[in-house]
Amino acid sequence: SGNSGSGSGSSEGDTAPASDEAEDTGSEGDADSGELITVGYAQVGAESDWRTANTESFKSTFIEENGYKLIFDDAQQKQENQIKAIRSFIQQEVDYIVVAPVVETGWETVLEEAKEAGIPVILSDRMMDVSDDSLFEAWVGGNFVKEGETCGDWLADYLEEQGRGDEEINMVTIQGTIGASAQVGRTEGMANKLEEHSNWKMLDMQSGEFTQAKGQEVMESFLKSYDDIDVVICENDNEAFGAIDAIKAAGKSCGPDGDIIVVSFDSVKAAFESMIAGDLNATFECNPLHGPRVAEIIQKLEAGETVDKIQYVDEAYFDTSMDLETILAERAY
Amino acid sequence: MNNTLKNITSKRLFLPIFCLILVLLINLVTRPDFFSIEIRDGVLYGFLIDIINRASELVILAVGMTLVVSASAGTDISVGAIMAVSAAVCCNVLTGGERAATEYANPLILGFLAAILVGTLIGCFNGVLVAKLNIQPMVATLIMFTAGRGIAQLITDGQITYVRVESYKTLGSSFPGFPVPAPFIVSIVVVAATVLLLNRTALGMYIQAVGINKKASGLTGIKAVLIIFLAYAYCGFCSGLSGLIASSRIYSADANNIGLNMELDAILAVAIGGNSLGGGRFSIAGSVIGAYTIQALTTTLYAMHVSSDQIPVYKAIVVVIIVTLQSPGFARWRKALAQKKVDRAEGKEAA
Amino acid sequence: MEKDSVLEMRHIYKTFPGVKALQDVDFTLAKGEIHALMGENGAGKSTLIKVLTGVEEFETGEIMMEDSTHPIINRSPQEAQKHGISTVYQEINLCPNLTVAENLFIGREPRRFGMIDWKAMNKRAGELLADLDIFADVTKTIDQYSIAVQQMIAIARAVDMSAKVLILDEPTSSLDDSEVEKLFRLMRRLKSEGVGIIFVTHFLEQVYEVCDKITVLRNGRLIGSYTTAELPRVQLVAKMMGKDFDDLAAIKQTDGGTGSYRDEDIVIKAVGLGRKGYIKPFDLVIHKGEVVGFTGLLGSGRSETVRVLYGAERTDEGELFVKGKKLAAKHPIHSMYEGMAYLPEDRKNEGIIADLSVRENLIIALQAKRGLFHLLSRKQQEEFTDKYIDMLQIKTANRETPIKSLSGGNQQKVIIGRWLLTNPDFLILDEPTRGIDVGTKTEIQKLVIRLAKEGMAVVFISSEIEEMLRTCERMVVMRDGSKVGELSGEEMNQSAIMSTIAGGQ
Amino acid sequence: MKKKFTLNQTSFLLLITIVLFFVMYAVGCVIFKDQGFAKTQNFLNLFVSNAGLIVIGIGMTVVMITGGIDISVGSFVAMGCMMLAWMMERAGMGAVPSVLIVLLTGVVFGLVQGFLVAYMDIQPFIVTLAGMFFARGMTAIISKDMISISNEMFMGWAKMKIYFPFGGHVNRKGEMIYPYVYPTVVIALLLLAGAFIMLKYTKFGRSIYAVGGNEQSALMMGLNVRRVKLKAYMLDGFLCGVGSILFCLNTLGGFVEQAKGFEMDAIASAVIGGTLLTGGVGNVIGTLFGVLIKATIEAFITFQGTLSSWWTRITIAALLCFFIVLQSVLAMLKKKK
Ligand SMILES: Nc1ncnc2c1ncn2[C@@H]1O[C@H](COP(=O)(O)OP(=O)(O)OP(=O)(O)O)[C@@H](O)[C@H]1O
Ligand SMILES: Nc1ncnc2c1ncn2[C@@H]1O[C@H](COP(=O)(O)OP(=O)(O)OP(=O)(O)O)[C@@H](O)[C@H]1O
Ligand SMILES: [Mg+2]
Ligand SMILES: [Mg+2]
Repeated sequence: SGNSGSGSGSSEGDTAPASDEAEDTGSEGDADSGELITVGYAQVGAESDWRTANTESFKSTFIEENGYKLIFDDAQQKQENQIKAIRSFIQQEVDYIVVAPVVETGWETVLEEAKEAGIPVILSDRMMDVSDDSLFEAWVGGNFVKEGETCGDWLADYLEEQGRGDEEINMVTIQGTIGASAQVGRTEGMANKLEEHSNWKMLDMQSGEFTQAKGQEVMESFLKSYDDIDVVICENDNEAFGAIDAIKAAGKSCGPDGDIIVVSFDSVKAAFESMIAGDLNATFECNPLHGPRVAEIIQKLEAGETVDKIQYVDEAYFDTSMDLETILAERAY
Repeated sequence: MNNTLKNITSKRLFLPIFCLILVLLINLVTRPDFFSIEIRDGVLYGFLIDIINRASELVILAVGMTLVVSASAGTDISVGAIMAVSAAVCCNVLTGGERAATEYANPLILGFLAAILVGTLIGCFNGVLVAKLNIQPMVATLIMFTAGRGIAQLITDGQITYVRVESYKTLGSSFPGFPVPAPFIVSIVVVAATVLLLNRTALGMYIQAVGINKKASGLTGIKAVLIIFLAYAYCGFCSGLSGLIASSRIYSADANNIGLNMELDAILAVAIGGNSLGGGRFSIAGSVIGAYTIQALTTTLYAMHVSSDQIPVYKAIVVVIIVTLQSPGFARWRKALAQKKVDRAEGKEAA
Repeated sequence: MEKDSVLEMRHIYKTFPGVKALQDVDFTLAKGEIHALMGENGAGKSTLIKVLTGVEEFETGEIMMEDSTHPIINRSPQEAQKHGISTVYQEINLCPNLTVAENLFIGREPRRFGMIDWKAMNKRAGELLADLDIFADVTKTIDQYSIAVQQMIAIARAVDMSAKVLILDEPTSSLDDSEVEKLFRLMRRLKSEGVGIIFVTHFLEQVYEVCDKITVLRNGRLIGSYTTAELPRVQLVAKMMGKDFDDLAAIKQTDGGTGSYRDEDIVIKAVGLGRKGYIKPFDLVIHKGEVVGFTGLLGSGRSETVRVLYGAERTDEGELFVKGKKLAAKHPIHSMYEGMAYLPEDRKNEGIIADLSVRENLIIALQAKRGLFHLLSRKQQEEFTDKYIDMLQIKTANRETPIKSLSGGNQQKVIIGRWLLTNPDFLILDEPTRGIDVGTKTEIQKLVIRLAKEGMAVVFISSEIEEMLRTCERMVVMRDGSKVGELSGEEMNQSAIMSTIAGGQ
Repeated sequence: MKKKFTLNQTSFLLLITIVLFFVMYAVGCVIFKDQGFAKTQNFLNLFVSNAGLIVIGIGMTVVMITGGIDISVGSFVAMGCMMLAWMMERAGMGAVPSVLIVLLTGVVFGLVQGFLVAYMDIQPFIVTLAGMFFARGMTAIISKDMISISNEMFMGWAKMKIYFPFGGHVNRKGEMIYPYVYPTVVIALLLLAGAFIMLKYTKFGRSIYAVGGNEQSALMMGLNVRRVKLKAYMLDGFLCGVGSILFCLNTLGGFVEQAKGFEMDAIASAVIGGTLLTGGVGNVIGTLFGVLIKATIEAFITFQGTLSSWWTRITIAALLCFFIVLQSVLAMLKKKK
């Protein structure tokens, strides 16, 4: 029951946390407790390492020391749960609602309910497809199409470097879960680049559902169907790990020194390890650290300033030519 | 006498085998090399090998599921979640709580034992709910279905845990110097051991008796509660084991995806094998054939380049055809048709 | 069709895998006639009824009804009902989850404004049952009543359908005399209204009491149709069995050595044993070699009492000693270890394990007693099975036939065999002869007496008092869940029993 | 003899469920008293967010009473939503014809499933599992991409609020807000009442119970068992159609992954409400409370607001477990007496 987490504004709730902060939060904290900004955060779930890092970034940003009280809700990948959560936030009269929508569709009515209650809404990760832009204040997220394009550009440079710029290049794509915005965006970005290179040929695309096991299964099937695959594009890192296993099992090799070029998206830590092991060529980042950006927006709104509607987070890429050990040591996820 | 028995069993399995062959034959049309098998890197390689390899987890699950279905006339929908938990436990033991490790923190065998133990324990939990508290199987196992992946994530801290040690991959690939995939060998061992256990002890008869008539078997001295409990515990054990194989394949524990939707395929395998989901009489061989049929279908569809989100449609159609072919309704219809033919022939003769 | 007949079946053939159940059977039922269908267990009586009512399909033959010009085929019981045939099947067919009233009226519920009128339905159900002197709460679900009550309700349902043909397949198998009397009154009334009734039973007295005609089947073949008055009993039995048989005189209780039992011979001793709300505490002693009967009215708690003895039902008071050792059975297996065996009265729900084979059904109790890891070898199993199939004359295609496809009587024999196989010291038989033909019935009675002679203690329950008088040395009389008396020796006769049952009232 | 008032096992189970729900809700009101758990609107939200589930739960209850099960409902909802979205957005059809087509599809879907179950004697679980695969795959075939609905009439229905004249409170902007529900709630409750009457007072309704209680007996008593089953699945299909429309009015779009696992919610609700998977026993009122109990458990989790994703799952399961075990233990105690 009413323990430190949920007991809003209860005085014990604030004295309970670590004693080393007791002196500096002691007086302020109590005063602050009335002014803590309550943020209701409706997260998709914990379906991947990326998502877990994403959640963690919010949880570590919206802490009481920073003047926030976070009400976290996990939707278990279900949109209806998220709608329920937003309705619940409205009843709890939070100050801000942050949503990482499961899908883009279907937010119209519930956002209007929030608007009626006078609660500003901020989006993270995915966009919402609503007719009226004023239903939310801002959006923070990555640009999947751009990630796909970056991948295409990197590939062009890399092939050029290897002197295969004009060769016929056969590719296959192990797609993400069909319909997921990461899948849609990355496929689209790559397709844009494909048009620019007439010597690139996309042999096949099949969904690996963002998992290692499925990625492996799909790659096994590709390898049996096509003898001369040059590039495998995996729409997330996990699929790449599976694909690499399948390639090895078929008696081929991959990575910078191998027969087949493997690239992937997301840049989780395991991808670095795979690159260090010489299996993966490159990985394109999808930055999950949205928390601080959202906090920034909230601070601006609190101060009455206007904010940009669309805010992309910074995203990089990593390949085997970099000092991966050092980068890996510094990475948060 | 023994011969007649053999006749009956072979008849019982005739349809499932027929369906499996039918599914395989589809490939002959589209892909003549489907049946070719070669040796690469000392391991067998080919579509058929893929099927028997990939179906292994499903085969093991189907064995456990068959017993549960038979004894309790219900299904265990938590098997997929148990797989995730067992994988998580194993990897966590082996990495010593780290998210990735390149050498074992604990002996390999300890990880395996812990995983199988946890699987069995969850099975026991389900067993207590169903057998002792009389909760309907699907609902009782719904609890672990819901909690399982949560527990797995709790163990792995919400992240994928990697065990990057070559020997860990053995179970999911092949035993050194052995051309047959390791998962296949494990699954065959499980099937054989189960069949032996059921036939060398009275367990097989007890399970069926309890599934057919719990009251009557209780009065003849069978401890129905214990038997049902054991069936669930065994199913948990099987799930734990297949969790290990699945984890070894990807040398990691992916709480979200290991064993995802496997419970449905396992139940389907049991049914396609000609077993009734209403409990009672069962055939392990049928379920095993069912499992291979499902994997053959999936592999076939992949090989035919059907997009993965549309695969379910074809799967549904094939499943309906298979179960219709085996259904009493279809048999009735066929009989009526044959009768009509006879009548017509007789009518002609008379004329 | 002959005039006056409501139903004619001609040249009916029906084969089950391995069994020619009906071969060229003819049957004619006249208006206002009660027609007995007789035959040994497995003769094909129920099958004939099932093909008539569309539960099973027949291969060839025709069925004619009174008002149809061409042959009819019933594809389902529903169609049979439409043709005016209403049936009580051998195995009771009621829906356990529905109330008594609904079971009586399902498919033809009284309605008001298109909606079921529950009030009217309950009222009519109450009247219907009162008419038959059945006292049951019509708003309770049917599973709360004993087999006998259920059987009466099934009869009430069929009778109320005002059909042209009423079929009763062994309706009296678990009824006692007074219920049977009620049923006969009813049958006579319907007969006078012109209803044709097919009546299947193994009780010869009943046949001679109400039936006008008798058709005899043997091994799926028609032996003949006779007018009751012209067919003496002995001949009827001979026709059924295909050989001469002296049906009743065969047994007589020989040495009724009441009181001659020694204390060391006590097998069962119950002290204040009871179950709150069901069975009031009672004391009981049963000796080695003794056959004790339990008698009482419908629902008097006979079955309940023996279940308590066996440990099938938890007891909450009193103590039970088996061979001097205190037994608090948590599960029937504990009683079995002490040498008990129990044949339940509800064959369908508590006896047979429907999909298992005859072999498995026979050996399962012995197997359970031996334990999980001591599986009887296949050879032993088959030997035992063959022995009992032979000994009890069980009619089955082979040992691997699922028990559910045996005829009712033969199923019962398998269950009896199951318990004999465990070689018990104390055998409880609750209505063991239910649905068993005359020939075998006497065999079973003889068997019981022989077993007792060999030192087994037996409890025997039957709704047929004569049968009990023939087999038992002592009778325990029950009323409303309490033991109200014990009779033995000279005092054990019909009228004494009746007056004890009636008690103070 | 004095007639005692005794509850039979089934109504006892229903009573337990209802009482437990109110106890649970009251507990929520006490624990989260500062956060507005006790607001009227919060209670109404249980209905608002679950109107579709209630309707589909009714259909599930009906087929479960016949001794069947329908695990295709989640996928069917996805297909229904996708069809609505596709017809209105891509094919430019009106809201009314689109809705009618979805209803018709539901009935046909039920007809096919019912035919396979009733006339081909295939096990319901397998038939509807195939139905589940089929509907999910069809959703992907209609459109791999998500489609957002913007049809004016449909949006009008979705946004139409029915306000209560009392129980309002002042929001942060100082406006008075009265509690409201959407028409979806009204439709769901009307269907619930209809189903209740149908099950209790019509011949068809009682036949459903008879078939589930003992199929063989029902047949021998002269019921047309096959037809009853077929009709039950058709009714279920129709309710799935309605359910998916109500669902769509809440989520306003279609995508492949929609309503995943919804069948488990429906089955769990029915079972918590006292319906037996073995057939013959069940009540739609129970199912309503089953839905409400599940919704309340979820509300607890949301109000609690500090659980991590995995703890959310574990907590939901633990509460579910607690509830189911309590129910079963109470029922067993009652039986012993
Ligand atoms: N469904 C079935 N499958 C196979 N054999 C069957 C089936 N039903 C009945 N039989 C066989 O048909 C024969 C006739 O059975 P039936 O039930 O008609 O006997 P009955 O005369 O009614 O006997 P009883 O007096 O024991 O009831 C028996 O040998 C029985 O084993
Ligand atoms: N006619 C009846 N009216 C009400 N309850 C009855 C009736 N018959 C049986 N019962 C119920 O059955 C219980 C005892 O049944 P039991 O089966 O032990 O009786 P029985 O003497 O074996 O009678 P039966 O001839 O029905 O086998 C009673 O406690 C009662 O609840
Ligand atoms: Mg018979
Ligand atoms: Mg009795």
